[in-house]
Amino acid sequence: MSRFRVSVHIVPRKGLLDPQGKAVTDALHTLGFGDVDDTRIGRHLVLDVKADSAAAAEVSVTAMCDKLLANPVTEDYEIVSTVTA
Amino acid sequence: MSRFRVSVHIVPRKGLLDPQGKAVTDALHTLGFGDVDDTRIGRHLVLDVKADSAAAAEVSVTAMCDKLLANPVTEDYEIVSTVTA
Amino acid sequence: MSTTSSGVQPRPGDPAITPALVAEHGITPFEYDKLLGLLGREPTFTELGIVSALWSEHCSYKHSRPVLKTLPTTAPYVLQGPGENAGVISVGDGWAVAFKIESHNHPSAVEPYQGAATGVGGILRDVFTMGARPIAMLNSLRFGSLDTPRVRWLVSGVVKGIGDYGNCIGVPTVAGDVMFDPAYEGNPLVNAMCVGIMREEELITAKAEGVGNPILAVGARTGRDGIHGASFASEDLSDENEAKRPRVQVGDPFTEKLLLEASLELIRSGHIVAIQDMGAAGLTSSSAEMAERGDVGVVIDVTKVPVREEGMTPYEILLSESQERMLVVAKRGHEDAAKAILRKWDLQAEVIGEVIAEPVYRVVEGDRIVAEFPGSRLVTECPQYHPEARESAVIAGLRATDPHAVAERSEESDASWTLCELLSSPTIASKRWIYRQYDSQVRTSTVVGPGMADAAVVRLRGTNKALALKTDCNSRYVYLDPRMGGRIAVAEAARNVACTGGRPMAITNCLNFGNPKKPEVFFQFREAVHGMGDACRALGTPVTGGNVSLYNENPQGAVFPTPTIGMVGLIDDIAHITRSSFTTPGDSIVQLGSSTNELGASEYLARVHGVTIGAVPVVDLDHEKRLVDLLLSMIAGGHVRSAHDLSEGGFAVALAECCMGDREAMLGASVDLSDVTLESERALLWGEAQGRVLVSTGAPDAVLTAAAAH
Amino acid sequence: MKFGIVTFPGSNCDVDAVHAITDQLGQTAVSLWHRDHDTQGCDVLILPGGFSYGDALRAGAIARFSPIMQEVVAHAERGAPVIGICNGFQILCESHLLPGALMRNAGLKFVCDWVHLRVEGAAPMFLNSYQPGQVLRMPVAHGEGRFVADESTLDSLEGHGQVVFRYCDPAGIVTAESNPNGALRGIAGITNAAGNVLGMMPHPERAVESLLGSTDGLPLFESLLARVGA
Ligand SMILES: Nc1ncnc2c1ncn2[C@@H]1O[C@H](COP(=O)(O)OP(=O)(O)O)[C@@H](O)[C@H]1O
Ligand SMILES: [Mg+2]
Repeated sequence: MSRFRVSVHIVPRKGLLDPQGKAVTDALHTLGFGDVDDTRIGRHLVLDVKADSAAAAEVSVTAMCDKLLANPVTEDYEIVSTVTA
Repeated sequence: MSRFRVSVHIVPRKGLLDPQGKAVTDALHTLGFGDVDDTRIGRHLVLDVKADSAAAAEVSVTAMCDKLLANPVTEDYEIVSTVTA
Repeated sequence: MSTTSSGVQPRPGDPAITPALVAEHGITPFEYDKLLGLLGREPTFTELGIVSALWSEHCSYKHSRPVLKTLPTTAPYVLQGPGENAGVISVGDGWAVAFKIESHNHPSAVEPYQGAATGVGGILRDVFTMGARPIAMLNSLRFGSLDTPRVRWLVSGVVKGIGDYGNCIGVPTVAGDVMFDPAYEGNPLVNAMCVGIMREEELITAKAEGVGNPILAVGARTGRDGIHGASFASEDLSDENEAKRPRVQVGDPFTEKLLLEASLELIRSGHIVAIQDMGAAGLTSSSAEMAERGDVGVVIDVTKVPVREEGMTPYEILLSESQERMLVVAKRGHEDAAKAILRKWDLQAEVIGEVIAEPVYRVVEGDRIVAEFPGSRLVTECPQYHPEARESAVIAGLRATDPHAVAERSEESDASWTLCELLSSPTIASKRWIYRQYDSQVRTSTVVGPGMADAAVVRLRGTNKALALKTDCNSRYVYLDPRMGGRIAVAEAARNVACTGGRPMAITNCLNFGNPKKPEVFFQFREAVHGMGDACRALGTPVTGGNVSLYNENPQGAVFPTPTIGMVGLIDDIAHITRSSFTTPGDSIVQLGSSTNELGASEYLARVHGVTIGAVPVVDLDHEKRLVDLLLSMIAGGHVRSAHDLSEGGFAVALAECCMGDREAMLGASVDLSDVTLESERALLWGEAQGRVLVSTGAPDAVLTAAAAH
Repeated sequence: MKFGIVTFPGSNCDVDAVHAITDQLGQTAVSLWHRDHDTQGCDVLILPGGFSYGDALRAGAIARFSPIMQEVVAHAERGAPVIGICNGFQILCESHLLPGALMRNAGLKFVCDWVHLRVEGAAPMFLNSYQPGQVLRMPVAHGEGRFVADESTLDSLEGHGQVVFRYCDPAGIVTAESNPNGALRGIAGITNAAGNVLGMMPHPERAVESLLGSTDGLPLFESLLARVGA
């Protein structure tokens, strides 16, 4: 088994209110960054996982996202990279 | 001006206690994902910015990070991608 | 904006009205016929959406209203009874208290964090739209067994949701109650209560008035979230609901805090005539109800409503349940002054409609009329049902089962084993792990916070008075005997309030039941409400409002019938505030009220023997009234150092709680029960006979004399 | 003496601070609006608790940029007293008037409870009316109260007597169990090097009336009266 580092993005689902993103956008405007149209604030997770292959590591992380890491009702997730650790 | 989507990672500075990452690792173990060695949790921000070029968008987002988005005492940030939106 | 009727036109692209579409909207063929009669034509898609929301159980009370009408609602000090956003009572010196309880059971079952948070947000808005400043929150929670991971996930999400919302907005969460039982496995109950204060003259109602007055949408933008939440809360929870997830709404307590401050400032400013939360069924129900109360017409232009997403249809805008929004009727010519107040709080306000003389409820999209109903008949002529009621033979059988026939377990020969077993029951054990996550002290008026007494005590700044507040309901009693259980729920809440030195004044209630179309469920509903009414009349505590949540069931069955009582009591002098734990070594311990052989429906049977059986303890309402009076007179006389009512776990558990309640100063107790002769020692220790209170006193003779006189 | 209490959008302990100053201390308190620049001649500025901007991003991160903060900085630079309580402490750290940062509680949960604090350090402006080593009882109510800073900053804070309150048990002993949030070295409150800017997570304004369970917060404000001269 090798060790893989899997990187995941979890973001608030489109269409749902993102109060934090809204507050930050407003603050950026006040600070003079008027060119920001939208800010979405999600989480970035880096997991170190033992697995037989990169593909197996991703299967495992997908299951973790479905079960625990992401809220299926309010969030979308995406595995963005998998590298050997 | 075009519209760019800039993606930023903001992660807790190494060496600081990350209780949330530890709690998630423990919870994954309880759920049967014993092969997870470590979890680090940061923020993932997606900003939609109007700018003349991708480079200009990144300059602008860097300024936002320095000023507001990241706390230099506890966090590091990195712009991970910039695409036209 | 078009204010005259030129005929309703369906929008291009609207689906055709078919029987299947009507059914999908939860409208029965009988109801559809009624609608056709009301309109004199086929409804548009938009109108179908509106009707499905307004005629949902949640908005229309179509199964419950006739029974609710039997509750007592008046007292000289009631300023506002049921029918408004919240009930209001006078507490003297020109001060009034607004309060209400509401459920968010269905949303919390699907997404516990947001479900509970938005429940708190909604009930807060109900109180501050009356003109009152919220000063306290309570929560009443019911979950399945804590042994399953799913329930633990629900509990932690719900508690965090309640905490994050209340903590952020800065209203202390001061009391509540929690019960765990497998009956709630698939259907948790999340009831939140809010209490606010105002000067009597600041009371404002949600009545649209004054032809030509502008109607404003205030606060958050309208998005696609929670569309049809109201009809969602009117169906059984099934796996299909998993697919309905996008209906979930997201709470934003920060915006709510701004909305709270801005609304109170608006109300005091004199620029507005009415204000109402856009709660369940959003813009639709808020505007229709305001028009109905004011007996006027309204016209709303959906193109003027600030939206969060592009391309929203009138249907979506009208039915969205985006949170933190208000509907305001301003005085004509004052809209800019009103907007200025909102801008100060970084809030948006747009004129979206107008009060009109013509008695119609009209929705336009620019020049096109997309919905129009004659007058307020949509609200007043909603269907009403008188379902069949029949007691379940199974439950009657459980009630008839003799609890004394349940054999003792061998471990029970050591009563301290049984005591530990009961004290470690999650329903009885300290809820500190929950309420430590709630800011119970913000506003610096919480004299008695969670865990310190039978009810919370919040002082009324600027007076010598305080409020005593508690939610309660032992639903196991209601399940086994709904009439008796309904009575006990009120009596226990009153006892809890009186133990702190408060005179029970009035209640709000949240009726959490299963599917009313099942005769067994409707029987529970009717009997429990009648039981509540009996107790309210006997104790002089009118009902000033409440909320009904039906369809709390899944294929495995319905929840225990749970009529949660939210009681408000008044303490005339803060010097009389009394806590539940023993304070002084050497004090005498006196039990007011008598122990009996009753053992049925007890936590002991449930926890130690895993059964819910037997006759529910009999509550003598006349005795309860005298007990309340006795407590208040003894407390006012300065004879009582602590008072705690006997409830789940009976005498032995109550005694242990009195010893351990103050974590920083625990005491012991020694009691001699040899004079008490009961057939059943189990009933003596663990039975839940009603009308009992443990007091500690330095003047036992005075207490005994006073007790004999009552 | 005149106290100015700043209201940011989302502040919710501002009113409590006003009551503490006026009703219990008998001094003058005025509300200062975050968008204003006028501190109305106040002697002491208080940044109250609450959830300014809903704690978006990090507690205090956005409030730090409110217009009034320029005046707070100027006030501090003049050597005049500034107190940040709870969210106010977070704002002071974010604006670099105080070192370090306040992170999510180690237990990951919001904590509302009574804690004990040991008085130490050398900040007479705020501590004059306490005894060194005195043990206080005060409420905490926060979700992001874990004070962190790098080792050298912590050493320097301690070396210069800038650590003024530490979580302890009722006997005054600093233990892990008595620390509600995992703050490094049990730190509950610090001052700046000049000793005129105080930040603390516990709520002294909630501990000014025996009716509510403690009066241990009163001497903090009384120290200011004695010092600045009412
Ligand atoms: N969900 C909750 N939120 C806040 N306080 C709670 C909650 N549940 C219980 N409490 C508090 O814990 C204490 C014990 O509650 P409970 O067991 O219902 O009391 P009793 O049995 O005396 O009626 C009370 O002070 C109550 O307000
Ligand atoms: Mg109880």
